[in-house]
Amino acid sequence: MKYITTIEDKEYRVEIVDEKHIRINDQLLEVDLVAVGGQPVYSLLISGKSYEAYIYPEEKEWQVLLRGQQYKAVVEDEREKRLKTAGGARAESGEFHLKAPMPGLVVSVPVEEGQSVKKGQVLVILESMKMQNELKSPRDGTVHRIRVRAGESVEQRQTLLSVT
Amino acid sequence: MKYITTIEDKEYRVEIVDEKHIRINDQLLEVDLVAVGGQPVYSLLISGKSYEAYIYPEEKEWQVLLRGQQYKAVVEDEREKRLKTAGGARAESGEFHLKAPMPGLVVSVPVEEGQSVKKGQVLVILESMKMQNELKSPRDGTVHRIRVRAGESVEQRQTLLSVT
Amino acid sequence: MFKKVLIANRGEIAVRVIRACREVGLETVAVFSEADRQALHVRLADEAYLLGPAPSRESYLRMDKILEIARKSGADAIHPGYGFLAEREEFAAACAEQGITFIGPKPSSIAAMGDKMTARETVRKAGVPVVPGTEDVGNLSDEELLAVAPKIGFPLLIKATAGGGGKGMREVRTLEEMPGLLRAARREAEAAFGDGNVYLEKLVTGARHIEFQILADAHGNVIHLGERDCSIQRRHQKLVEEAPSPIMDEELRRKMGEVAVKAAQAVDYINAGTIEFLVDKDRNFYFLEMNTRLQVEHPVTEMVTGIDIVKEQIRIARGRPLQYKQEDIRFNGAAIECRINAEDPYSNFMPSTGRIAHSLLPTGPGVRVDTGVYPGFEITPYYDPMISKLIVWGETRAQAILRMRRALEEYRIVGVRTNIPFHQTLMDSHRFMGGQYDTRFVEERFAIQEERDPALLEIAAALATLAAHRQTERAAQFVQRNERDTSNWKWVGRWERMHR
Amino acid sequence: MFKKVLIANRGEIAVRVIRACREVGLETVAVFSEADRQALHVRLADEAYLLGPAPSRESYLRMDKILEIARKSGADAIHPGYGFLAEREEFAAACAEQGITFIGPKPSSIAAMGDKMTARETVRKAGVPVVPGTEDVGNLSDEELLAVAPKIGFPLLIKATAGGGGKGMREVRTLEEMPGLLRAARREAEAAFGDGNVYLEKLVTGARHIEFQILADAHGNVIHLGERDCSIQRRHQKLVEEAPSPIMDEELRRKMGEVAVKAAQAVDYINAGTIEFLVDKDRNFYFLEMNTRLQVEHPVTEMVTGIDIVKEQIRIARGRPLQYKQEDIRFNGAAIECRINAEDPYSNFMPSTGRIAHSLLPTGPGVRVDTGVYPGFEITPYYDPMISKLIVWGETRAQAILRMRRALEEYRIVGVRTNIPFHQTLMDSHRFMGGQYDTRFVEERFAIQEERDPALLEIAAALATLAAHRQTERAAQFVQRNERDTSNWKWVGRWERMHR
Repeated sequence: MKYITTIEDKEYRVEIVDEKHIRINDQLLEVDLVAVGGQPVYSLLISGKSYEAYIYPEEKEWQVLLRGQQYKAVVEDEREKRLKTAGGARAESGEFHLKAPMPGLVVSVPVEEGQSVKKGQVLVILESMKMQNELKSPRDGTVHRIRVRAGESVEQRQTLLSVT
Repeated sequence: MKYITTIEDKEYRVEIVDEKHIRINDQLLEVDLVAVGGQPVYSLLISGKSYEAYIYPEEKEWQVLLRGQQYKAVVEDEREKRLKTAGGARAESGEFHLKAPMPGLVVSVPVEEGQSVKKGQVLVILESMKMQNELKSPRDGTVHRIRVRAGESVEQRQTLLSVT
Repeated sequence: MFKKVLIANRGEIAVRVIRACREVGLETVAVFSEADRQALHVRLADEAYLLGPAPSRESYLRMDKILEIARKSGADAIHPGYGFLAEREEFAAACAEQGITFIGPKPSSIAAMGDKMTARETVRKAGVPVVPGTEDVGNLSDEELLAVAPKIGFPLLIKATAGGGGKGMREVRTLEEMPGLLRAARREAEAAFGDGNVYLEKLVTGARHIEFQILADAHGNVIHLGERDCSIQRRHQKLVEEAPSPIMDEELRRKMGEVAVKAAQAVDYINAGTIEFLVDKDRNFYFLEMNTRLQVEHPVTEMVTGIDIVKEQIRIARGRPLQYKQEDIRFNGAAIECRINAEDPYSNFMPSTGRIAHSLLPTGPGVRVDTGVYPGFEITPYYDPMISKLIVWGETRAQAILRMRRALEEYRIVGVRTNIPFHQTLMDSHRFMGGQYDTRFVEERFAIQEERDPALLEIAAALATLAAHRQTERAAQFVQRNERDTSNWKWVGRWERMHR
Repeated sequence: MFKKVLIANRGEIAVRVIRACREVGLETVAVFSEADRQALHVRLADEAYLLGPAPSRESYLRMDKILEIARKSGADAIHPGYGFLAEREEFAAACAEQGITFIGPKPSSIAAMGDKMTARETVRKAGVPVVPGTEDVGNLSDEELLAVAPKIGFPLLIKATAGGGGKGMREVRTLEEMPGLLRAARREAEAAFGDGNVYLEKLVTGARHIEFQILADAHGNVIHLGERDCSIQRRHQKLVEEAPSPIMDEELRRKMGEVAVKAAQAVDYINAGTIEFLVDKDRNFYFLEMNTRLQVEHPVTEMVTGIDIVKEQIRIARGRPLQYKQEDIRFNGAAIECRINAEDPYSNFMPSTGRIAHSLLPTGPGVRVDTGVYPGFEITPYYDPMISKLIVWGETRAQAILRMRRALEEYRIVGVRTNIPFHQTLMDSHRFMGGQYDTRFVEERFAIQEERDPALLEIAAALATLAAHRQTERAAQFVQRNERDTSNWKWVGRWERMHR
């Protein structure tokens, strides 16, 4: 099985050769992956080196927590990926829904509908765990459909507003 | 629901009154039982006192590990129990199968088939975890069908011999 | 002499207090909110009672309910921990009225130190140096403050009289920007404390935050257990504390210690408390405030002195004289504490909630973890994001740093994001290793390691691919194998998960 | 100077050594058997390599494989831990031949102390008191032993020359029973060590087992770190160790310490080692044997001296001089270690195997846990039943005992039986509290608490009934709800459980 795995804009060609071997970018490596104590925590021995990681899928990505650092990986079947690329590049735009990363109280919404925003601009201030947290825009765009008001309590993953 | 629960030859009448109340031997108590973190470890608040126990069924008994001590409880529906008692006392005899409590190596079998044994007499010596462990007869009886020999490796729960 | 202690708190500090009570033979009563039924302090206490819904003001801040539970359970003492009701004069007073021992200072001492302006004045009169600022007791109007500001000199700080946690605090660089900042500070203080009064203090730049641990008994004995350096802060929240301070010497410790004792005596202090100072580049020190309670970072002092501060609090509350004199206190080696918070250091330290799926505590020589969580426990958004304190001791400061690195590397917490990577980067930073930092260090001169090690990137790619591959392979096999996993406890466990 | 250390061991001691290596900046290589793929030492090391099948002689005792892995991984030092290859002269020699630093003594020192008769003679000549017994080197026949026995006096002990762990050991009360016991001892020694030679020692009754920790560098410096009292034993296995010994005073410590140093010097000792003594009721002491390796119970010495013994082993192996002189060594407070074994104290200490379903480590002030297991880990029957060491420190012995009680109460291990109830009963026993015990105490004068508290019996009844009731209620509801629990990780976790 051959995959193309993308982490932080870097592509890796990863081939699962058999139970105990993979090939990354043409280099053959011995691997041994086990789930520790039945948890989603994996112990990986790769050519003798020992690593431990928490791996779980989240939406279209795989989240990998390795040595304290969080990595997001997109794993695609090589054939599928080739077909998709042939069919045209993925649209980078589309609507972005800002969701509450945790339950909390909306302190303020310092933007208005129709307003242009820059990447990194604060869209919502949410209070949780006795802290005020700034939720920022992941890209340039226009604010669309604000669904919450200051003073309102929100649930985790509740959509707060959209950016198009 | 009313139960008769027997621990170490002591009988307790336990009535489950509702979600938050039980009656033990006519005393009404407030209870709150939760499984901790989805484990078979239970936190019990009983009239304010906090207890923690590991509870799991094993054959016909419930095993309760509470404050470092192990208790074996037989829980019977009150009605069933009454019917059974009416039908005559349970037979105390019958065949006892000595099973290996852990995997190990049989060091010796100091008894012979047909031999009379006393309660507490050593039937098999099993080596495991670098220790020699004496497996004893739980009651008086006669040794029957020895199924293992010195030098043999046995699996956990494998029957070693019987006492009738 | 009390026999049963109610702990009016939650989390790691409730567990810490339960431990001390148990070691001196006292029974313990926990209180908990609906969100904390499975919390560790409930599991470990002898008794536990529900306070109310998750929000603090409906549970851990309900004095009336807490006192009612004390009565009902027969608790004859209350330990407030830190936060919540620990510095509420009226709570200490209400305990006394009901004949319950409050394990802490007298209500009058709490009050005297609770109002920051009053505290400044009180200790100043006792000869304790304070940061230059508005010198009189009494609340000043904006005009008065604007008039006095140039005398103090810029930059300066606007601080809330009822203060704490950086709320209602503003830095002022020029007179021109001051009116707007005054309004903002008053508004924030009003919202946070119901009191919009503010005062001014000179901004001491390049300063270190150094505090002294005090023990004072009911017989007039007051001693200090040396200092803690708490300059590693972010948004006025302490993140790392260490003892001794890298800048300390015997002479300065003696001087500051004496002043700290004097400050405590000025409010007739009893029990454990902390005098916070700013120390400037020229080693001048200024009283900042007194915390009239047990401090989060008390373990670093315990590690270097060998004294169990919570047990001492209990002794003092029982009316016993201190068992140490100042000359008995010896400092041995170095200790560092990292506060482990459920927050994402890569997303502006956003709090993180969720169930802890797996964790592995660092242990071994010289390592202590104080925590209130465990695998399977759910971190909720209602309380402080601190989930544990990792404390290490070493023969020297260098050994302590190396040990902290080792412990941080071992520590696994899975299910919520934590600030462990922040601490790892800090322990590797040359300025921290050199002991050269001030209270602005984290915000101004420190960046968390963002650069990725290419070798680890490749490992992460391999891991994600292997996991994805397994999932694909298993998806088809899953249905028919579902039946196998029905041994009883797993089944019950699963049922619990479903019905929570 | 070596840079990468292979740890030729498993379990808690492998983890302990990894920690020390990491704190001094050394890379670590773990080795593991097929039963230990998920063991903690594999998880924590930088590299890990498979040795072979589960049985020790096919894995952890395979010198050839271990040396091959050292070569392959570039490890330039080997730490043997304790047990397995730690006291195999030929292993230390093989390391040296391959240019790998053996973190331990010279092969000749191991050999000299490995043969118990030779050891006796060597130290006796150096002026170290030994238990009266057969005095000459050389193996004696049964007739010779029977002839010399009355001169030594009864009761006496038959001991195996190759000895260890109580194997080939017999107590003799009269000359008449001696021939039969000699045969039995020789048979057992032959089976255990491939060497049926035995010698005689006077049986010292009412004795304590007290040992001295030695550190010796390659430059001729030898110091001791004080004593440990290890008299709490069962079947010659240590269960509890403490420092200082309750019977020790400055004078006796000085005398025994000097003799211990002399014994180490007699075999030209380098690295950490332990001299074991018997101390009789009249405080006479006798050399018993020397353990030429790190000891299981080394942490109690670490807790009272502040010295990290494993780091010192590494320093010594690197050729550095000791950083302490004898007069630098200070003893602070008291430390106790309980060995937590997977065995059932209610069933004659039968070993217990199985998966650890849940565990909660005691933490907080003064508590250290050294362990190689974690929740989800499977305890197999192949190795030693010790799963962790619980070590506490207190300002006084009384405080340490109280803290140990607290820690034992907090410690949860679910899935295997442990000897925690044994330790709890011991900590509550008046003789232990009074420090009045000898090596026979556990076997002769101690019984584990068997009596049930009626209140707890009723709680257990309530718990069993509630659990049974829930199971009955749920059985009917289960099938249709099965589908809900399909969030992805649970699903993967479940799959893993099914396919293990």
